[in-house]
Parts: sequence; structure tokens; C-alpha cells
Amino acid sequence: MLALDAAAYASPWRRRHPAEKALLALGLLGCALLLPPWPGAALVGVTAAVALLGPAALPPRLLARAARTPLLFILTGSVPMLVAVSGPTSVRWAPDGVATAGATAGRAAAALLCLLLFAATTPLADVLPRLHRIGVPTAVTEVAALIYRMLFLLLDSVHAVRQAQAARLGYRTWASTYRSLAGQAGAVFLRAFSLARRLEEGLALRGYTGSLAVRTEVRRPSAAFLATTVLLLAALVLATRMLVVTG
Amino acid sequence: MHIAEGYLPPVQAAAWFAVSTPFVIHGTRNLVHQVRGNPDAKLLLGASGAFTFVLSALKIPSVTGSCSHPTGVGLGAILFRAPVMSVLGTIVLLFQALLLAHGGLSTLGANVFSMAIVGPWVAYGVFVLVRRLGGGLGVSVFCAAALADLATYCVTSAQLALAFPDPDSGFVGALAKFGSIFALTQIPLAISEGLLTVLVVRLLTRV
Amino acid sequence: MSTPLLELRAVGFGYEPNRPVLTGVDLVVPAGRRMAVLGPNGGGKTTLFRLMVGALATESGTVLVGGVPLCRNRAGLLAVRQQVQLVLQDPDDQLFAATVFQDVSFGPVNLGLDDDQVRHRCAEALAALEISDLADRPTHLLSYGQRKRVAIAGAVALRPRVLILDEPTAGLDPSGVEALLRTLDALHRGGTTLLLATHDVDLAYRWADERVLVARGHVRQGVTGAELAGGELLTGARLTPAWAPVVHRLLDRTPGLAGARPRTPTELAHLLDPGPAGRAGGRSGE
Amino acid sequence: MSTPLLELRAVGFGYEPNRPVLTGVDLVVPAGRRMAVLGPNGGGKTTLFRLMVGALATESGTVLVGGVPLCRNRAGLLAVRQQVQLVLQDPDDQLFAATVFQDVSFGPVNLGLDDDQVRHRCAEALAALEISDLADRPTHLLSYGQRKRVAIAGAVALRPRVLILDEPTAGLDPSGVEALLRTLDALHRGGTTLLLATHDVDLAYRWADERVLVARGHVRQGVTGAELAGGELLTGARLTPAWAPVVHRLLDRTPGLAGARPRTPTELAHLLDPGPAGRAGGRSGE
Repeated sequence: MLALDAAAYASPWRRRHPAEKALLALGLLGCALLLPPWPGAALVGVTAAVALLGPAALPPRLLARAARTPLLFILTGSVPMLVAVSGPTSVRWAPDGVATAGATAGRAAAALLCLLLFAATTPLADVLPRLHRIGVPTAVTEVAALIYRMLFLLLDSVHAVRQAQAARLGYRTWASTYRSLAGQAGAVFLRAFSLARRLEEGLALRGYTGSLAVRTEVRRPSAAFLATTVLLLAALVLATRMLVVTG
Repeated sequence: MHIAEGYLPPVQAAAWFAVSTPFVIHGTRNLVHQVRGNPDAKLLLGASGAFTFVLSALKIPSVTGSCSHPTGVGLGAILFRAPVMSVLGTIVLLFQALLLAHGGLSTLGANVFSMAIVGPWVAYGVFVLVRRLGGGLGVSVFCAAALADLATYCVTSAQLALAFPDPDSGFVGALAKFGSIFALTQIPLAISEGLLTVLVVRLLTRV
Repeated sequence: MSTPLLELRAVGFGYEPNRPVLTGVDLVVPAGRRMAVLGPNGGGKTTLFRLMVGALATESGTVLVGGVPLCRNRAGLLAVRQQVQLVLQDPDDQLFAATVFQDVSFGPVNLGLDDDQVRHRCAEALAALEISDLADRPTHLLSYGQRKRVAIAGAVALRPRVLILDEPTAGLDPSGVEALLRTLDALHRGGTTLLLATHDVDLAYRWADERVLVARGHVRQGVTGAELAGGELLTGARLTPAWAPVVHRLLDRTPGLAGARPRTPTELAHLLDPGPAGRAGGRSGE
Repeated sequence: MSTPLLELRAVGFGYEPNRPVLTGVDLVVPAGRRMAVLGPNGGGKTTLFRLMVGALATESGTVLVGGVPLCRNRAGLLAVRQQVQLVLQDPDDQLFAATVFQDVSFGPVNLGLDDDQVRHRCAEALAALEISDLADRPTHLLSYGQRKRVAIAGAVALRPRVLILDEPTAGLDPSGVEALLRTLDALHRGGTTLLLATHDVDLAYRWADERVLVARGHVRQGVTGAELAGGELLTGARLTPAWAPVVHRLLDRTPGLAGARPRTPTELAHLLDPGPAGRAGGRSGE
């Protein structure tokens, strides 16, 4: 239903420990942010894309779909950097406008690929129950897990409500569209709270008295993967340095 | 108004984390306390968070012809108060980044500040203020939701202006630039969100 | 013969490329028929319905509504939706207004009818579903069976010529099923053509004028009673045989009862023992 | 006779004062039985189950679990839940975790078992429900039938002596129902006592060792096959008769078939025609 979520479960890297993928993706993200955009971010972006389409085997169609909207935002956001204003009427092309906009867009695009590298290979189901190990209070991780479970039920309902409204001509005019949207939001609200109430009863039957602790599937971080990742990151940093010095 | 992954320079991204953290910690304490007293509150909070996520995924038409998303924070803050919304909002923003590639991890601090802190506090403050001034429920809800949406967009513009000051006029010029480019979509959207929130609250008070 | 209300010609569809859900579907829905659409879960029944109302676009083939090819632009969908209405299985997916009246009025209001006409349509639809007394009640406080009726009323208020119901009897108890079928029969007598999805083969056997089987991506119209008594067709569709047609074979071997065609256990009991007990049972089963 | 696993003595209950939902309920659940609980929607089946597991407090009378009166304090409820588990009709009311394994592990973790034991219990429960291959799958990408099995596995992981299932077959298609009943029979052979609510009288007739009728606030244990063929009792409970017992009466009149007791149309078809067609059908219906 959410393409990235479904891709994460289907990924060949699904069974890797989340820490491995976090090190790789966040390490690359750090490089994208901290290294000079050219050539650092470019190298990182290419690396992330190769990892995604290569070993992580994300279908290119899916990658394009996931990246489309954020890229659009990155590009619109870069437009103001191209001009300089000193008053309401005095507008000129910014002297380093193209360079700033290009560097920012390049860095953001590379960073986006790093984010996708994590998101498209690591299901939240594998992350949330492990978050308490890095200091997130259990109450928060348990609420987050409940949000994760419930949001799919609600997305289902919103989708169905929308269909039913369309069948009954709910999107013919501006006015009916607003009425329909309010109906969707209202229906989802009621759904959300009846869900909470029913789950409360259902969990009480399973013995819930305050803890929603569960066991996670056994996974051990692979030393080889971690070592390769560290080497890869170091190589990226070195390569960027060398290119900067020689360039 | 999500700032995309990697868009902010690293120092500023880190600074926004530093600014947001105390609010989120305060909200977390609040939440942990609430859950300890009443275990069933977890389920309600879960439902609220899921609702906020789904609400922000509703596509609402805007004048430019494109579709945009309500922030959902106005309604959330009116219903669940601001501190708790800062935690739920943070979780929702994290989910949006990882499930929709909407926003990002490095910009999470900045996005949390605009959407999970300023938005809810403005909504809550405006709602209480307008009610005290004798505004009806509809007017208060409209003002709260629309102003929360606008405040979120102003904060985002300021965050971008700080990161990319104008070479001639500095922060102020940049604020005007970013502000005007997003105003095209955001002002109609704020009004839409205000109206929509009123309709939802009306629907809810009737049932 | 007059133009069928709804017709599918060589329709194919899949949600993902190269994974067809339905292939080569031919189906004719003549006016005034009560059709049962039988099939296992995940067999394609709901997909078929969504193609029929234009909620999905066919990959190949044509859907004809009243003889005219369905066109999925604004005007085309508007035309289809006034003729064909689909009621989904879960009523909660279709109720989104605060009260029953508001919910049922949603369609007529969107049609742009004036206030009086909207009221008239709603009153008519509520009366048809025998829920006029619920008009002012909040939808979320109704029982499951009542919510089902409200959802159907919301579709009926648009006065469709064809009403498609996806598993309308699921979750109802036997008396709820019988009551709903009586209501549907009244709609049918009023001129509405009905399509009803179910995986209750006995129900399909006794209620419908015609049975359609949807399984493994294929659609078979005109399934006979004998085919519902067991065999390849049912086995392939992961359905279990109906009692009635098998019992009819047994009756033909029983002295004095050959040719009797009871459709329910109650009718059979009455046949075996036409005394007061049989008759008492008969009343409950109707 | 050994102590029944579960017993209700003169139990009365109502959600509001002076509006009893159940009155004077006596019920004995002996070890190793498969009981079907029949009744219309809103007849009190779910309330009865909630009283049995201590989720509701009786207004009058006593619930005995393993001969000991049920005590609704923390320790008492913990003891009951290790012996009696109730699975609700809608799996989404009980599934909360992100993956199947995580969800099934909730009960054992909550019992305070160590890691190895938790994993052992989960593997056992998943195997019993034949969903070991789903362990890693996210809850939200499962089909309805799969989610039902996960919900049952969550209860089975607590190794209850009595497993109560509220309408477990609702929403499943015929082959889904048969597959679930086979799984339940395997649990039964493994020593679990089963109570299953349904309003499918035929299902109750063919599957259960004993049938209980819950209607209009009263509970009747030991309902006979003849009573399921029609009459006052069923009519009063707004249920329709089962085919099988009526067909048995018919068979007794048919030359050469008297005394035959087929429980499904497939078995009847096989009886009428023991050739390959009958046998082919026989396999599908099992």
C-alpha cells in the first residue's frame, strides 16, 4: 500500500540486521552532508544508487516513483537561490546563484538516495522494537509501533471511503469535494478511536496490563558487512580529498 | 512543509536538532507519565498518531491546481494538547521520512521544530485565545488550524532563509523570496486546512 | 432481445504488469435479473465489480453500460454512476456522515437535486430498506446489520438500474440474511437488476435467477444447478457443493417424492412431514 | 467424572441494571470436547464468552475454572488466561505488533518466560496454525484469513486448556472454513478443548461433539440433531434448520439408504453415486 514499506519487506536485504543498514545509509548520509558537494556528494549519490539498484535490488520504477516528489521540492526550493534581491524592484541574477543552487540540489539529491537506501531495505517493523536499545523510552517505541500498525488500517479505510464517495458522485464540484474530504477525515477519526477502544478490549483478553513488549526475530549484525561499509566510507572520503586536491 | 533530506547545511541541521530536543523531551516526559498512570492511554496515543499521519496524507485541492497536504497539527493540538503532539508529531515525521521519503532524517530537527512544536503551540494558543475572546467554536477552530498552518510555513521559510541568505539583502531578502514562492500554494492551503478542520470538528461534535 | 444493462466483452485486468487478475471476461447482465456471483476470496469478484462501475480501467476489452462503451472521463463516470451502483462489503467504508439521513442524502445532494427532491429520494431509499425509523440516528451507533442497510440505501438513493452488492450477507445471522434477501427481492420487483457476490453456494442456488462463477481469473456465466451439486467446476473454484441440488437427486429416488424441489431444509422438512411441526419450521425459514 | 475445565452455575449478567443479557446460565465444559455455540447476533454469545474468561464480572452465580471459582483480581485473571483463551471475531481487534512473530510472542513475553521458551512457544503456535512461513511477514500485508490464524496463534502460544473462538469462520470462504476446521481438529487432538461460536447450524451439526444454544438470554446445553432439523427451539433463536438432520430423515425413507448419515453435500453425493465423480467431489469437501 505504501510502496517503500512494501519494498522494504520484499528487499533481499530484509534479513540483514537494521544496524548494518543504518551504518551504511547514515554513514553515506553523513558523507553527503559533510563532504564538499562536488565531488563528494556526487560520489555518495552514485554509491547509494548503485547499492540500491545493485545488491539491494530495488526496481528502478519504484526508485523513480519514490524520488519524484522530493526532487520536485528540491528543485523549486533552489529557484530563489538563483536571484538576489535588494528591494522590492531591484532583482538581479545572484552572482554565485547557479553554484549555490547546484551544490544544494546536488547535496540534497545525494542525501535523498541515502535515505531511500535505508527506507527501501529496512522495514520499520525491524527498527521500532530495537529502538529502546539506543535509549528511546519504551513508552515511546510502543506508541510508535501502535501508530505503525494502526496507520495501515486507517489508510485502508480512507482509501475505501474515498472510493465509496466517488461512486456516489462526491468529487463532482468544489463544494462536494470539501464535504467529501471532511467526511473522510471524520470517518478516519471515528475509525481511529473505535480501533483504540476495540484493541484495548482485545489486548486485555491477551493479558495486557501495561507492557507491549515483544521479541524480535533473531538477527546478528554481519561483521563482514560492517567492515566493508567502514572501508567503503573511508574510500569515499579519501577519494573526495584526492579529487579536491588534484582538482 | 517538509524540508527535504540533505537540504540544510550540516551545522544548521544540527542546530535545529538542538533547539527541538528540549521540547520533545518535555513532551516525552509528559507522555511517559500519562502512560504510566493509564496503560490504555497508549492505544489512544497510537490512534492519535496514526490519525495525524493519515490526515496529512489526505490530498486537498489547492488553487494552483496541484494537490497539497494538510499538516494535521492544528486538529491534533486542539484535541490532544501541544506537548504530546510534539512527540506524536516527531514520530509521524520520522514515519513520513521513512515511508514516503517526505522530509528527511538530517532535517528531522528542523521539521520537528516547525511542524511538531511551533504548529501545535500556535494552534493551541490561538484556540484558547480566540475562545477566551468570545469566539465561537467554528471561528476558534478555523483560526487555530489556519494560523498553525501559516506559522509552520513561516518557520520553514525562515529556516531556509537562515540557511541560504540573499547575497544582497541577507536574511530578510531570502525570507521574502522563500516566503513568496511558497505563499502561492501555502496561503490557500492554510485557508483550506482551516475550513476542513472546522468541518471535521463540526462533524465530530455532532456525533 | 433488448440491450443488456451491463456487458463485458473480452475484458482483461491486472493490478501489476504481467500478473493478470481477470482474463477474457465475457459477461452479460440483462435487465431485471437477479444474479449471484460465486467465487472464493481473492478470486477476482471485487475486481470484476470495480471494473463494472469504472472504478478501475480495463487493460483490454470493453465494458458497455446500456450498450454504450464505458468512458472513464468525468462525464462518462457520472453517467455510469447514475446507472450502476456498487455497495462494498464493509458498511463502515461507506458511511461517513454523522446521521443516517445525511449519509443517504450524500448522493442526491451531489447530483445537484433541490432540497425537496433530495428529501424525497432519501425517504424513498430509507423506506425501500425498511429503515425509515433510523433516519435521525447517528450512523456509528447502529448495529452491523443496520449499517449494511444504510450503506445500501445510500446507493439506492441514486436510483441505479443495476445494484451490485459485494458479500451483503457476510456477518449477518440466518434471520438477518433472510430479511435482507426479502428486502432485495422487493427492490427487484421495483425494477432494480441485482448482482450479489457470495461464497454461500446454497444461497446462490436458491436465491438467484442466474449464477456466475468467478475463480482463477476466469468468469463463467450460466452455471447450472447440477454444476453446483459438485464436480470439477466447484472444486476448481475452491467452493463446496450446495445441499439442494444433491438432495433433489436423492428425492428423485425416493418413492412418492420424485420431482419435488425444496430449496431450504425447512421446505424439505415440510415435504417429509406436512403436519404442524413442518409448517412451524416453514415459517421460521422464510 | 473428572472436574470440568469450565463451569457456569446460575450465572446472570446485564450491561445495564434491570436489563439482563443472560439469566440463569448453567454450562459445563468437560475436558476434550468440541462444542459449538449457536445463536443469533446479539443473542449473548460474546457476553457469555467474556464472562467465561473473566473479562466481565457476573452479576449473580459463579464461574468455575478447573473447579475453582474465578477471581477477577490480577492473580486470578492471570491464572484464568493461562487456562482459557478467547479469540475475538475480528483479528484486527487483537493484533497490534508489526510482524507475525512479534505479535505471537506477546503472550509468552508477558508471562515472563525466558527468551528460549518464548521462541519455542512461538514456533509451536505458528506450526500448530500452519503459518510458520509467515513469521517474518508484516501484519498489515496479510490476508484476512491469515490474520485470523495469527490471532489464534497468539492465544495458542499461551497453551490454554480451553480455546474459545468467536465466529472464527465468519468472512472465510468454504475452503478457508474447511482448512481452519482441520487446523482446529489438530489442536483438539493435541488436547485442547474447543468452544466455537457460529450461526451456521450445518457447521455446528457436522463439526461439534456437543451443541449449545444461546438465545434470548438463555443457554441450552446438549441440543440434539433432531432439534437442529427445525422446530420451536431454532425458531425461537432466529436460526434456520440444518440440512443434514432433515436429509437423514429423508434417507431413512429411501430404499437402500436408510441409516446413512452424510454430514455434507459431498458425502451425500458420494452416497448417491459412489463413482469417480462422487469421489472427486468428496476430496474437495473434506
